[in-house]
Amino acid sequence: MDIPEALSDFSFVLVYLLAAGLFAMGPIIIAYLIAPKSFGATRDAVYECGMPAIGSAWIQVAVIYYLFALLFLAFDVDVLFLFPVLLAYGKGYVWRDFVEITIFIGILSLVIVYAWCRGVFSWKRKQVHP
Amino acid sequence: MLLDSIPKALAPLNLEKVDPGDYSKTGCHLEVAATPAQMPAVAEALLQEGCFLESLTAVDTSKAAFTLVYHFANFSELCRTVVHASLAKDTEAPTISHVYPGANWYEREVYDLFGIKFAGHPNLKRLLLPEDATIHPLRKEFPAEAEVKAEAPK
Amino acid sequence: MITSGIEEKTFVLNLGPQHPSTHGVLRVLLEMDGEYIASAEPVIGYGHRAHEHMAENRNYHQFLPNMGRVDYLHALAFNHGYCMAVEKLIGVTVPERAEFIRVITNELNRITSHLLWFGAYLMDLGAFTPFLYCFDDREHILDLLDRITGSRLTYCFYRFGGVPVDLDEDFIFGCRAFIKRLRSRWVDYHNLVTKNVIFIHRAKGVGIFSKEQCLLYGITGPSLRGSGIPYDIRKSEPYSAYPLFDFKIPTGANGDIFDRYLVRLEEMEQSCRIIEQALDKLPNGPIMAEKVPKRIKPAAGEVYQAVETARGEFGIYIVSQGDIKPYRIKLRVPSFANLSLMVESFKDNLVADVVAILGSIDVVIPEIDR
Amino acid sequence: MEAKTGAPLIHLGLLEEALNLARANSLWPMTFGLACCAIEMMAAGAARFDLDRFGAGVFRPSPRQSDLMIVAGTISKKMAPAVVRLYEQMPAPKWVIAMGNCAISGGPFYYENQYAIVPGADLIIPVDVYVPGCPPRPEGLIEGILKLEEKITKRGRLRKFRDVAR
Repeated sequence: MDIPEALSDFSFVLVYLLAAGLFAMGPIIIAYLIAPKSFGATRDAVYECGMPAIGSAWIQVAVIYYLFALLFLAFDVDVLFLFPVLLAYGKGYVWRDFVEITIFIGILSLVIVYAWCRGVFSWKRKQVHP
Repeated sequence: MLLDSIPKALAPLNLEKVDPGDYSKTGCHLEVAATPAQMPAVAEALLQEGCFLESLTAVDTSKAAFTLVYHFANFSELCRTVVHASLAKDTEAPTISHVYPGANWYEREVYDLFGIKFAGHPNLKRLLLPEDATIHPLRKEFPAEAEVKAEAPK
Repeated sequence: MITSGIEEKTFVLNLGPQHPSTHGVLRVLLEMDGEYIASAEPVIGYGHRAHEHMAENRNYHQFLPNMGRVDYLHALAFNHGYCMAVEKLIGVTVPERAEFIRVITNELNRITSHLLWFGAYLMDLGAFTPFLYCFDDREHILDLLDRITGSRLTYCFYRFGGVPVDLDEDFIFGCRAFIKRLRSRWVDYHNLVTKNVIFIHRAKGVGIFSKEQCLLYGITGPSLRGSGIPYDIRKSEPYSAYPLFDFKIPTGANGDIFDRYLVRLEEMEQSCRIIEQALDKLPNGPIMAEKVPKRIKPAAGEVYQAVETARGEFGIYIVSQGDIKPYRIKLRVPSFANLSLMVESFKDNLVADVVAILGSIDVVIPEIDR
Repeated sequence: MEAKTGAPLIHLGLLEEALNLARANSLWPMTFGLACCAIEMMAAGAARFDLDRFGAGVFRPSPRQSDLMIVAGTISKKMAPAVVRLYEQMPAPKWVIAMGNCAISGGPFYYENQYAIVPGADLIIPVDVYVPGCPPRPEGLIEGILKLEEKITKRGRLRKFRDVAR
């Protein structure tokens, strides 16, 4: 039975995924095969300056780190939207595309301006003067 | 002049000996002999005079006694006082770390190397040797005390 | 505000023995909440090599090489202190030319120590280039000192009663050329670092030592002079040939990292001045005292000799009971007292500042652990 | 002290030789200065003696990214567990250079009643090359690294210079 036209296109996607997977896993597999193994009691332990780590790192961390994570997320998604723009850039009206991207990125960078004014980026030193 | 204001300050404590030393031979201007119990008072008096604790150490002088040696000097004026306090073995000496916080580590080191305990010390633990060490190396009877073979730690 | 029983937890971090910014094997247990330090406890002893125990079963000559290995950055000052203490015990006076040679080599060694601190400290703060600049200068001094002492780092050059090797013309010419070259480098150092905005923001107003803290903890050396107290053993308790030279004691205004940095740079300049004056007024004459006893057997007694090293006051306290071996030697090392202030000065600082403050007091770990 | 590195699963002679040539010429030492020898190691890494000529100048602070541990200084008994831990946390293939007399045999600090130091790094970790000296001059450390390269590639790099001199 022949594969319907629409489905055969998906074979390319399959091959593409397989190649990507191999490309990623390849070095790991090769390294596993040809690299010498190192073994020792504390080989997999956390490296902390040669000392066993004290307590666990999964604790209540200060909230300011959460703000940094949000800022990163905003710009990560922003890059996602730029990919399609990349393909269509410069085909038609170059100036129009340029203005649109600057507006898009400008609005997003308002986040940083706001965070800067609210002092998220300045680490206040608790001045201790005896 | 510190040379006479320090003896005046130490007079009320009626210490054993407070007399000028021979600087060219021993490097100290004032030599004081006191008992360990009087040490916090001596430290307090010298702090009022503006002296800083230069060094605090112990000497295993005889079978029966250690000698605690304190050196005090002054930033603005050249006057070094050395205080000797002989301490019978296995007795405790009072700490002076509440007067001079710098003495905290000195006393921990003396405890670590000599085994002299300091009463009232905030956290008297070993400073230089590993926590599980059992020896006090600078005591004169040290090598016989624990047969130490310089081999890899098990 | 719902707290639902989540109490504020702190995170314990090892600024451990193997860490690029601890200049050796110092471990600091940092208890942190977020970026701020709740409490810091330095743990030392990883470099303990039992110098004082070795002193008790060696005679006076055999303990001399140890002195170069206690503080290997300014080894000649430790040699100087030990030799002067023993000379006081056995009553030997050193001829004048030997004193001059001791001062010249001592000051050269102080410059190498400050140069190395300059390179290593700025590498802690993230700048790699000054490290290469200062090691280049340092190699010139090491060539000079290598010519007459024979070693590059752990010097064992002074003897009881004088100096074994005399300076020759090449050394004096090399010294003058080196000082001229080093003076031309100050412009680079100041442009490269002192006017660097990042360094200024990381150094100004951080890690302030107040005068009371310095008095209570017994801080000495550039760390103390950064807080404005001009206490320098070469001036306040003149020894060797230092009274014959005039040099300034640089002090800082408010005791932060920037002041300590400037004090050390200025001290290098003062050391150059001392060396120049010593080279100009170098008297000729013997370099070794006539009758130095072959076997050192000092009378019973004790001596305390203080000497100014690059990190502060090194005091050596020798108790002798008339034996050829010292009964007890106590080495009062400057970094031991300087580091004990860290427990108090790290509190409520950022983690990045901990590295900056630790580097600014220029610690050498085997010197602390002895 | 037996080396704690297992042989690879697939062992191809030619491939091993090529890999060893690459490994030998890009040794990444771990900054692990214990005492005086650390200063001479820094001098070897600086401008005049320049370890980078042999590809060994990239000093990595963490053992995870380094394949050469230069034990530069005295190993005190308090530090010994940390040295062993750091060695085990280094990925294979890894090598150790014992720099200075203290790392070789306790050096000037070894005597009858020494209570504080481990006399020699080879009591706790396997050592490949010993560089004597107290401290060894930077040229000595560079010769040690060339000797290590010879040991890795089993081909004479140092010997070539020596033959020329003879």
